[in-house]
Amino acid sequence: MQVNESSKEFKPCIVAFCCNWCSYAGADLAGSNRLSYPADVKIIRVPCSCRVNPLFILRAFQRGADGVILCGCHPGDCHYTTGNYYARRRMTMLFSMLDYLGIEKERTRVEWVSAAEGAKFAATMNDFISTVQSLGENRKLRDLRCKE
Amino acid sequence: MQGIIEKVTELLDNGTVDRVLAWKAGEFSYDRTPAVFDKESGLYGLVYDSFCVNNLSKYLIEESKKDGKVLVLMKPCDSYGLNMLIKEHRVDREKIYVLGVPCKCKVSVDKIKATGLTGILDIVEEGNDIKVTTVYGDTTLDRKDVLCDKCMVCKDKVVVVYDEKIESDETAGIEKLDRMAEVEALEAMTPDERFNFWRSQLSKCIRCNACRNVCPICSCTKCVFDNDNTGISSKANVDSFEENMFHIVRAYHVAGRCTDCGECSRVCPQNIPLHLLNRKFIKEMNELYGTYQAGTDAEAKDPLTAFTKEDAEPSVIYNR
Amino acid sequence: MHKIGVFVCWCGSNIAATVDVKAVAEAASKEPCVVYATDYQYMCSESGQNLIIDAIKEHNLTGVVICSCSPRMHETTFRKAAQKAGLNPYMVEIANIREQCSWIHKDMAEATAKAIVLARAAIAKVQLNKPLIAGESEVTKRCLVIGGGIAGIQTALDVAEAGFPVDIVEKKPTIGGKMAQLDKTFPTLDCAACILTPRMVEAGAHENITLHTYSEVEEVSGFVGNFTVKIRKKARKVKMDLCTGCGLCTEKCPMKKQPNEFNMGLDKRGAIYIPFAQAVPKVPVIDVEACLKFKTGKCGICSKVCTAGAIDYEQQDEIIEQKYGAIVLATGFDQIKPTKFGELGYSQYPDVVTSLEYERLMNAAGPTKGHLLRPSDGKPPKEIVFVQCVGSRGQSCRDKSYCSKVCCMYTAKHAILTKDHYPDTNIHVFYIDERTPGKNFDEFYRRAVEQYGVDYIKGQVGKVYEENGKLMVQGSDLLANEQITLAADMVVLAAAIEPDKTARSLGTMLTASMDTNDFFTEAHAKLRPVESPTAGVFLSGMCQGPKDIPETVSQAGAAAVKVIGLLTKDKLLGNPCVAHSDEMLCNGCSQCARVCPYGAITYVDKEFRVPGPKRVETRRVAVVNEAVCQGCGACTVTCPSTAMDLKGFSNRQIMSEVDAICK
Amino acid sequence: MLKFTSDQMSTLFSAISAMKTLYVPVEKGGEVTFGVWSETEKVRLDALKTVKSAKDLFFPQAETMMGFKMEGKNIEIQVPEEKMDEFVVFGVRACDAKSFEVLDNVFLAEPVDTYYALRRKSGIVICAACTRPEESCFCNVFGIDATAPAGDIVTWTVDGTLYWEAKTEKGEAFTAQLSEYLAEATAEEEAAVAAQNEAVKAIIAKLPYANLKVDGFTGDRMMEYFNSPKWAELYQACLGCGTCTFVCPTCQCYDIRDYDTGHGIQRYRCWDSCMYSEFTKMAGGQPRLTQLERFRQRFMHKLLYYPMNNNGLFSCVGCGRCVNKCPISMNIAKVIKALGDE
Repeated sequence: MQVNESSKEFKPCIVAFCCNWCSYAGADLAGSNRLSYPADVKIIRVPCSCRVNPLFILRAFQRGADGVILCGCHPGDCHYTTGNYYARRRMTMLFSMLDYLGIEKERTRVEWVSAAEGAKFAATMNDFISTVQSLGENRKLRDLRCKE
Repeated sequence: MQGIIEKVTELLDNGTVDRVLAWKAGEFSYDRTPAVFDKESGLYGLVYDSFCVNNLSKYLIEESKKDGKVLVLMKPCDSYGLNMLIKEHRVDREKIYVLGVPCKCKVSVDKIKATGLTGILDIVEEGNDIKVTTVYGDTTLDRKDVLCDKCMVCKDKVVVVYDEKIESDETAGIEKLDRMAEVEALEAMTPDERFNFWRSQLSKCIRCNACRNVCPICSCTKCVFDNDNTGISSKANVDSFEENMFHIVRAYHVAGRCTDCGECSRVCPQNIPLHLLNRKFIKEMNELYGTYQAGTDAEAKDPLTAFTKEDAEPSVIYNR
Repeated sequence: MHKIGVFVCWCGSNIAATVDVKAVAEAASKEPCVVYATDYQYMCSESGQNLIIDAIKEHNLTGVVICSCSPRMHETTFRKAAQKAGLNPYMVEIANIREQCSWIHKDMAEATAKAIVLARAAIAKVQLNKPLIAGESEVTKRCLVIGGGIAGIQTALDVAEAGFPVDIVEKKPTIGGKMAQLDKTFPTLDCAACILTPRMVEAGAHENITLHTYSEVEEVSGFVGNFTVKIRKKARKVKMDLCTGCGLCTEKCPMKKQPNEFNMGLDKRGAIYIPFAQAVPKVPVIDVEACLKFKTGKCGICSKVCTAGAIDYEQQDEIIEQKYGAIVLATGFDQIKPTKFGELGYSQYPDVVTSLEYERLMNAAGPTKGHLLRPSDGKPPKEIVFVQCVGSRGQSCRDKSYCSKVCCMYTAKHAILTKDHYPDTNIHVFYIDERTPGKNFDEFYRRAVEQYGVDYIKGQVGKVYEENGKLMVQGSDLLANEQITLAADMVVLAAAIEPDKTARSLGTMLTASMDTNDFFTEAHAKLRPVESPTAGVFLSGMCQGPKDIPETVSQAGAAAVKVIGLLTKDKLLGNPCVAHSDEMLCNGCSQCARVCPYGAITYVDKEFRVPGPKRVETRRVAVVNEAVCQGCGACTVTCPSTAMDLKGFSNRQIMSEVDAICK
Repeated sequence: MLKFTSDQMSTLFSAISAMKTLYVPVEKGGEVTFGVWSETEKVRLDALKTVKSAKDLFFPQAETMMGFKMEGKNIEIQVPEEKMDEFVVFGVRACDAKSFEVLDNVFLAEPVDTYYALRRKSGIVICAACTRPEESCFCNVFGIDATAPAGDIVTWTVDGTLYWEAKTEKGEAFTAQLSEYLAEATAEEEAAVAAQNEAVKAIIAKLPYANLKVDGFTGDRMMEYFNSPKWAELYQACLGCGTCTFVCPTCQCYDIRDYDTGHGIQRYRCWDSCMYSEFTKMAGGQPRLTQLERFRQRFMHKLLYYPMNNNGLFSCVGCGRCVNKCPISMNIAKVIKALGDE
């Protein structure tokens, strides 16, 4: 994918849903270790990745998010034993549908980040932001009424 | 047809059932309305022919709440929906007597009209011939050419839940089309082509809710789109986002539960190919989680309430 | 209309150096519903907390937002402060502007802007917060152990010793389980019965332990601390209280043609029998399928010879109901019958036996009184071939995918014991890998090879067939890279072990999750290995996965500690952030229960007023047991009508955060 | 009577669209709808009925009424401008043209609906006489002549030639602007138009619904119809969807809703359907609790309540869209027949 010159200035709006037990703690660890990633990412804490309803992701895009990422415990490590297994199927299906509708599939992502993986969290965010930056603004799946 | 009438009459007369849910002939030779018959009303108007296309299973939600037992004529493809309703406890199976009826594929009046015929006064079916009388003249069509789209990709001709069934060897004599061919064609497009395709289709949506209300799986006591407390309720597509939202969410809510009965596309006044959304989910789940046909039985866990530890990661989509 | 107070913490310079805290407070003060906003050096300090408490009181705040470090640090601190001021602790939200803002950003303008957005999201969320109160439930101080093998016995004894009453339910007529059938145990070669039977007696005699042998769990309801269990005590046809265990009836029984289960069917027992001499309770049971009295109405010899008058042909099954605070699953295992492995000839040749059958053939109390005699002609075998991994570690549908774990060691044990007693016997072992991790395990295996000269062949057996009265074992020797055929007198198959068949139905009753092999899953593979995800249900022994005796006993003890920890509590305080179903919206479709890992969701039929002539209709609706729900939220997404929502993380709350962030 | 001198309709359309926004029946995604004309659009003048009627142009499915801009604790009210450029809608059938009268009675009566009034004032309606009616048509039942629609301008197409006649002042004025494309038709041509009209009327007389009787729907019998046991049978299969309502040219119910944009509120109105369970829901609930009541409401309104308030004008124009589109093949024609039998 070619990185557009003007996209360097583009500040995407990125929502990250993080499960309380692993990924939110991983994000905290990234902070404790002063591992930086752009301020474009805003984290929403949820108890488990299986709490994330596709409605929330659509909602974020509707309101103008340019990318949405869901982070949870690694498969097998879910605090609630099975939550991320369900989340995995649900998100796979949602992403598949968005792609089918012709919406850039790279705007959505799932990553498993444990509480010990602060570095991975920061790296993941950096990588996701640059992917979204190269895609530019979300135009296909937003509600123009919400644009100021 | 005669066999059905006889069987229904017998079951009504011997008190096995109190009412009969079937189709009623209308004003034209092709309009068929689901209707309930009983001893008092008699079976006048009860019809079962190539135009009886409506899926009757959803009516059983309300019918099985009533006193007494209702007999339902159940086509093979509709019986999957009934199984789902049983599985999800939406009907009282004890109050339903399922009489399976054979189906040799249904004829679509829209397809007859699409050949250019209009002002139809009468349609007579003789073997493979569909003889159409119109105010502008008479024509004979080949039945195979005017079958409902959903029948061209028929799952099978087996009634999966029944108390009794009437068998027939008659078939439409057609070669079934690949059910996923249309989905594959879309998948083969570029994202922008797909986006434009779906925009051109979904922008037609008038939010009449026919797709939702006819769907045997969409049987929520109150739909999220009607419920002002959900924060996503709406009555019209004010922004194009809402056109996408409604259909994504609807397809998602029935994902793993949709039996692919094709009613959503059939009833859409704008002829939006809504079944292609549901079928995409079916195809994806079949490929990623193993072949699954919703409604084959009333027990199996559907793919979204099940998992295996080895499931594909969501990256299978965005790395494709 | 809410009155929200926003408190921005400097965290010394941790936040204040990168985030303009005054600007955050200023921006927050302009948000709808915010009536008070301030900043302070250390919000978590006592004076910081007092600042919050005073502001709540002074401004009658209905919601509080703290912009500070991670909620994982001080959420509890601030909730307690709010509670002190009379505000419900769940009316507090934290905006994480340290770990997720000041510490990762360098540019002050950028970090401040982000902090404001995070504050806005928290302000938006707190407006939708509802006061939550954690529910309390009583704990029934009694434990049920299902399964009376070494795992169940150990757990029961440990719990009983701590002073809590324990009931053991065992489906067989005696406790003891599989260990009672073993001859010696590896790697110490001490006699299984010698170490097990004293524990059985102890369990039978313990004042806090009640045995329900020849019994099965029929129904389970309730939840952690409050289970109600129905137990079916099957009719023994012998009165437990009168029987002295003299065994005369078993001797006199004329129907001595029944395969003896305890000896793996290698000898016979009567229709009335005591499974083995050390059985606890030592009370016989009548096998009504075999008993002449039950088949023809005649005989009745046992009744006649019983001086205690304990025989009761009229005895019926009895259902007892008991309440428990904790349930331990100790359902153990079975060895598969390798009948699907036709090539190994198990069904065809009597001298092809499983290792558990071999165990009985070696045992002094076994069918051959401890003399190793082969089943076909009762002659001592001179050439014995052992085949390992029969049905374990395979990929095909007849195989188990897992390693049965104990086979390597017990095969070495069999080889050593055989050589010890019959040094002139030649022993060959076909193996895939020798797995001997464990204290003194590898030494034990090496003894078999080095000291006893057991012939270990790396390779699998392809076929066993009979030729000239010998069992011909055809296999591959991978190290020599050749096909070999050995002539044997006996072949012993180390058949895979599998969970007991009753485990699945129990799992369903208890909503205890199981893996694809029907082993019970633990709540966390590393950190909660003896707990089921279903609160109040604990795992002991083989029912959780293959393990040897010491491991089983340690797990049994660990499970007991968990049980004791639960039973010592008088009340359980719940997590108030649990799922809740709106019955007006619920379709009763059962989708939510399918994904609940805790079995917290049940359904009730409820009458609702409806328009129309009938006026009322009965609908099936979901009910969440708040004491069981752990608040993961899996159900909320499965619910298409959004009837199911999660307190503290409701759909609207999360959406309001999304809205605030994407503004 | 005038006639269009070219056989290229695009000449006419480009001339009109050079002056004003022009809406014509175009095919979008396989269905015909009134859309803005451009060279690249696929014009479908042959289509008898668009899926949604021309009502959409005067009373759109959704339209913003006002806004509230919110910044922090401040709220600013935004009222839309009452200004609109003139537009032309070409190809309106007689039934749809008649529906404007039905809508006018509602929206232009005091208090005037300014949003609707503005669009009516700005729109020029050019009708197209029917040439090929179909079995679902029954406009004649309501006294509508499919060959003589009531628009600002009426057009007839005979043998590929478009004939043109202005019917209102607005129509006259607009016709004058197009004079270079129009010429006087000959007497022979006028006779050909008349002959085609007669032929079309003869076809309509043969259609299955041509003889529906609506004379019995009079106010004095309102309660009789209201209490008819037939409703229970008629409504039975109704799915409660809004298809009939949304394709209907005369349905005029709407809901006013607020949309939170994150920066404020957009207050908009959108079509609503009396068939919906949430219709006219108030704090105390819905006035019509069962589908039977909702179903009855729709037809009682079209056949009795509306005519009682509007000098006997029925609120149905016999376009037959509901006949074609109802998923369960229930429609007003069947209702008229069933109730009329009494």
